[in-house]
Amino acid sequence: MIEKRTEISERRRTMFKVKERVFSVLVFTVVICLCAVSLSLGQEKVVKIGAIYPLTGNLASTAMSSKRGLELAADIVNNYYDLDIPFARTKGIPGLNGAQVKIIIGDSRGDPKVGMGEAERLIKSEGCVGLVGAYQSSVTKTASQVAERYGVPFLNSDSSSYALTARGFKWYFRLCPSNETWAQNLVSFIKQVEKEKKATIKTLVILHEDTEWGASSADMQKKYFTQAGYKVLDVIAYPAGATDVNSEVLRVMKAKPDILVMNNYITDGILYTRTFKTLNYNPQHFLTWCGCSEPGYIPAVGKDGNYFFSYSEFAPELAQKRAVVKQIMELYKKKYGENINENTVRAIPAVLLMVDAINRAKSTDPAKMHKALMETDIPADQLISPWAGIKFDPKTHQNIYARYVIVQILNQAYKCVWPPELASAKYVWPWPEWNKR
Amino acid sequence: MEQLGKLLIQMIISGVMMGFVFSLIAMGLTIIWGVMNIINFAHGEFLMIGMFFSFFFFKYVSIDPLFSLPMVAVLLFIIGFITYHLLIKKVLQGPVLAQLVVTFGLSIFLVNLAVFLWSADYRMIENPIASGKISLAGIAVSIPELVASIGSMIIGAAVYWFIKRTKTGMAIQAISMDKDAAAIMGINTDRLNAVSFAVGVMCVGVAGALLSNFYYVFPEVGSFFGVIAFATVALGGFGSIEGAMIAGVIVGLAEIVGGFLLAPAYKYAIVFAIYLAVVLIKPTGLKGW
Amino acid sequence: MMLEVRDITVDYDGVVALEGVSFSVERGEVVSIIGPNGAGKSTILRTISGLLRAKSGSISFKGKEIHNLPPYRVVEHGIAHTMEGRRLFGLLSIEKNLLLGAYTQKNKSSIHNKLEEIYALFPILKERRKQLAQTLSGGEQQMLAVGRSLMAQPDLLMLDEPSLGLSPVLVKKIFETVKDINQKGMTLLLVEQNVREALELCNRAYVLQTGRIVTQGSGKELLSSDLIRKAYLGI
Amino acid sequence: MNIKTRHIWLILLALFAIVLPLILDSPFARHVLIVILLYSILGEAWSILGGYAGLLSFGQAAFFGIGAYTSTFLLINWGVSPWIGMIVGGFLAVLAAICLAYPCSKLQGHYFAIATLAFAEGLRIIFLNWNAVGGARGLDPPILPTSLWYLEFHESKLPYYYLLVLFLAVVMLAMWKLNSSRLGYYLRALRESNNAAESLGVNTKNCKVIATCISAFITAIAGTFYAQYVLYIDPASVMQLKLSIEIVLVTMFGGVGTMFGPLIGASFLTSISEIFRVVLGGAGRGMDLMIYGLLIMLISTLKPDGVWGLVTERLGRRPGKEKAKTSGE
Repeated sequence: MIEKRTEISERRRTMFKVKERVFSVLVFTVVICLCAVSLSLGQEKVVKIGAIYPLTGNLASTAMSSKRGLELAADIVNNYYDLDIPFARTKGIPGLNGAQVKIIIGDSRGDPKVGMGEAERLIKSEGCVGLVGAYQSSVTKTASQVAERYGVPFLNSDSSSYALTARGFKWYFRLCPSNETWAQNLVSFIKQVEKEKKATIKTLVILHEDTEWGASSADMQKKYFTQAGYKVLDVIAYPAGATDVNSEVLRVMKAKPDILVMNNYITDGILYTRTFKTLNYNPQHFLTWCGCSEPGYIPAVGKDGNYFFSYSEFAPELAQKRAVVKQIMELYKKKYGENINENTVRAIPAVLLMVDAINRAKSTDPAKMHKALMETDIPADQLISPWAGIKFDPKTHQNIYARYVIVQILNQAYKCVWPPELASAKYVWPWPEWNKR
Repeated sequence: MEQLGKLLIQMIISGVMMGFVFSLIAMGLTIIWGVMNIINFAHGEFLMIGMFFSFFFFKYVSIDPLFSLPMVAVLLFIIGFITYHLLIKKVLQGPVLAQLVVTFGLSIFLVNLAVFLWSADYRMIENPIASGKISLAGIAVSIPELVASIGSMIIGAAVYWFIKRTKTGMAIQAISMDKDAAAIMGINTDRLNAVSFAVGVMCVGVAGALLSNFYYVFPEVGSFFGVIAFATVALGGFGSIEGAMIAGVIVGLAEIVGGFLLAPAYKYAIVFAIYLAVVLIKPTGLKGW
Repeated sequence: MMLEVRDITVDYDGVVALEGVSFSVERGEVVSIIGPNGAGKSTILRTISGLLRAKSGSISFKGKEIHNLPPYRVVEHGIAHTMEGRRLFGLLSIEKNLLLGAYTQKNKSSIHNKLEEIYALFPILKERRKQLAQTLSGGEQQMLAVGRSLMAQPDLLMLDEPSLGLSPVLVKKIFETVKDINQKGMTLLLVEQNVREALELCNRAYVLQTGRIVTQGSGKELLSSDLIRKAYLGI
Repeated sequence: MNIKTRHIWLILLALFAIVLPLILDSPFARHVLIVILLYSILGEAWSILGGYAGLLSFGQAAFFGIGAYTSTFLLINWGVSPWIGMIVGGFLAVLAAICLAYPCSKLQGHYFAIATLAFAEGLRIIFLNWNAVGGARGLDPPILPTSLWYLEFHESKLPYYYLLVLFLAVVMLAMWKLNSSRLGYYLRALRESNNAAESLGVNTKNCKVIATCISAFITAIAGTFYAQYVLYIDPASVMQLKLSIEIVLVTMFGGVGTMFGPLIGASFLTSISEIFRVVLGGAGRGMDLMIYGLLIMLISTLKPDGVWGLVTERLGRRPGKEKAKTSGE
């Protein structure tokens, strides 16, 4: 009996030894792999800009558009292009002896934790002098924290959560407007409609997807519409990517608002459009954010997409006023075989501004770049976005000239209807009823 | 009051229609579970493949989803058959956990294979034959949804008939009740496992093809339907075809009516709550054993 | 020689269940395998029917090697196996259970005849043929299990503990049925813990202990052997 | 081989753990190590349920989320140290575990699995719409000066790493103790067969509840670590079904019911996933995850006992009795 027991424990011990050995071998392999990865990314004599985007998952297509924008911008800086835009007619960054720009892409998978790791990698392992990205506000939050910690500028041109600039970070700069701006823009637009169309608009319902973006946007809309004297009848959250939106639409119908303000993504946007049509829901009008302006929306719904109001950060109308916009649109089409979209347009200024800051600072020293960024004052005519320029608020680092344009889908094309100076079409108000089209 | 009554009828109709589609998805899953005792985590991905096939038939060969349905069904059947032989068979004798891992792996693989081959774009079939709506006394029914629910009902009934009335179906039932006893009846369990897996995959693929008439197609579309399908199958009772059918309708109704009455944000929470409530009273779901 | 098992060794996950077991069954015989719980009796039957694979040794049936065949092929050779605990398809009707027994049979009229034959043997089954198998009582379930095996029209019927969990009256009845089936020409391999009845019924018997055959002989010889009397009959 | 050699191995392992981040001095590598440790801890906690008691939980994210939310909420609103928040969160998670496990203890196999999934998804939806805890907006723990008391370290990742190593060591020690304890024995009996365990006089219900509670407690503490490390939480990142599934995957990949399984699984899967992501992810074509999925399928079909089994077999050893019960008889 005793013998047997020793035998067992002996075996157990051998097992244990084997386990240990195996374990160390495994961890060692992991270590080697990790080292190999960090070594393979050796130093080159170029200025590296890190970009974090959700390249896997639901948003991969969107992120690909952004990625192309970054590459296009880098290409414009690095090579000679006859474009009326800074850094196009020079090769490289003039203020830094013509140094080349290289974009290093990191995939966040839409996960804040991964985005954080990517920021670490891009800054410390890759030696990026600044970061751009990261699309989702949640990832931008964690990634910009890393940039803040290492004292590296983070230029954000595609996250709209108002909470981002409220943090008062030193190294975080937002070029694009926030969802607070959008709410303000919407209110001004509605005021204008009331005046121009003699419409009586009193009540609204806000519909939003249950994501950080949806919820915080709804907060802002509720705040600004209430401030402006409108009555918010209901704020309805719904699960993003729902299989069916009947209950949401029926609830809206029950509340009977004058206008419906929607915050949704393209997938739900398509579903909503169809459900509105099926249930023949006709308020005075629909104001949407994102859902109707993603590139896939119009092809998916066809004529049913007509008359929806949507936001945009890109107004093709600008092409008539600024030659460079048209040139870039053509350049992009030639290079990638598709039309430029707002995700691309948003990504370009982030890279150009980073380059501009380095150029003015004549260095990639973070402190000097920071100073340059704070002094930024780019006029509207140097931009391809409809913003009124780029200048950062000294405290929040929000671009005070950032704004959205409001578009309406007319004849299955986006037409800019607000702000008035960019408007290219007369908008249709009220909403033409589904069965009278 | 009349308004509310109308809304309720509207919701019940929409709920039941959606429910039939859920039923078909759940039926596929429950057959696979019943026969092989494995949860197929890649179930939603087969839905995605069905949708993509349907979309490609429309886009490149100009065959309407309604007419490509039989081809999609056959293709999915073949894919299911191959998947069984390449993967599922290999882990069937192994630990339960290996079976779960392998279907997780398959799910990750299929989603990203779709991204790799077809990109993560959202696609939609434009103007399929099944489009438009029928309105009657203020109640509106969308035709693609109606077609999907009728189609699901027909396919569901066919599969039900196959399982309950044919010799092969009876053998499949026998395997799901007692694998060894079925084997000594002379049933080739391996072959019928493959058939059941293929039928299960076919069911969900057909549901995908029907959904593609009104739902957008993208690589991750399956994950959402997949989770709902697990809850539906478990609610109906694992392995029970009748259970899956009933539970599908309950889920469809709960989602729409519950979502309306409580708050749309909670509509899937209601589905999960119903599941928990049911299994607390009857631990094997509505119709499980 | 109808069934010949030669020197088979079976293990479960490294634990030896059968070690060098050999025995044979002649056409028309009733052969019993008796032994205590866990001796490996069921394992023998499961190995013959292909549910388990022998590590070494061979099994031949009607002159053909069957030890490498999957269960469904074994059935086709003419071996039916009534497993311990009856293992009915509880949620199917009695008739469907019986029809599944004839799964390998192709001839519809012969299946029908066989079905009538089984109903004649167990009239209660005919009466309740639309009911679910799980609604039957223990004795009826055993009848159904035996009937289901007979549906395959086997040459050899293997019964695993047919009397388990039944009342003495039913046990007697089951053994009568078994005898009856045998008299109609069926060869039987019987595994039983009900040693006395099994030995009285069978032509020959093997005694299995911890995976080995310890003794064998005709039923009568064993009934009178000291070993059996002490160990199993408590005399 | 004697006790001494075993101790030497343990000491070597500890030394290795201490020295590792000093060799790998890039913050990204350390970040990956921290993620590995986090998943190892979560895997160990899952293992108590899935590996020992045979109760498959697909709802670990609920406990993780409760832990992360409780400490963060307390820190934001009342400046409570995450160390205290961690304990409070742990107990809240235990409470949730009791609410879940007590009524669900009679559920078998996959019914239990789906019940945990339903519970976690339901809870996620509630948090997503609960404005008091930020709803879908999530919570940002305040960024405070580096301090152990507030569990925030901005200058270096090493403190997080060493704290997690310590935490993992404690958890593993607890698992080892549990393994040889009466409860561990009961749980293993439970895994083999519910009925058998009951016939042995084991109060299966209590065992299941206790196992769930222990698992929930550890998972919730890990949640607090996550919140303080990442400094941003929202239901989409701390309560997502994907997280629950990753936890299961890590454990099963390493080998269920073994002490080092989760650690090996986490090391393997996380590093593979990260390497593929860094090398291939930039292309945006899903290639990284495709290969990752393929690899998971290959290993699980070729080596159903997990990487652990692969290695032990290579060394001429059976995986032993620790492996999960096979299906059927």
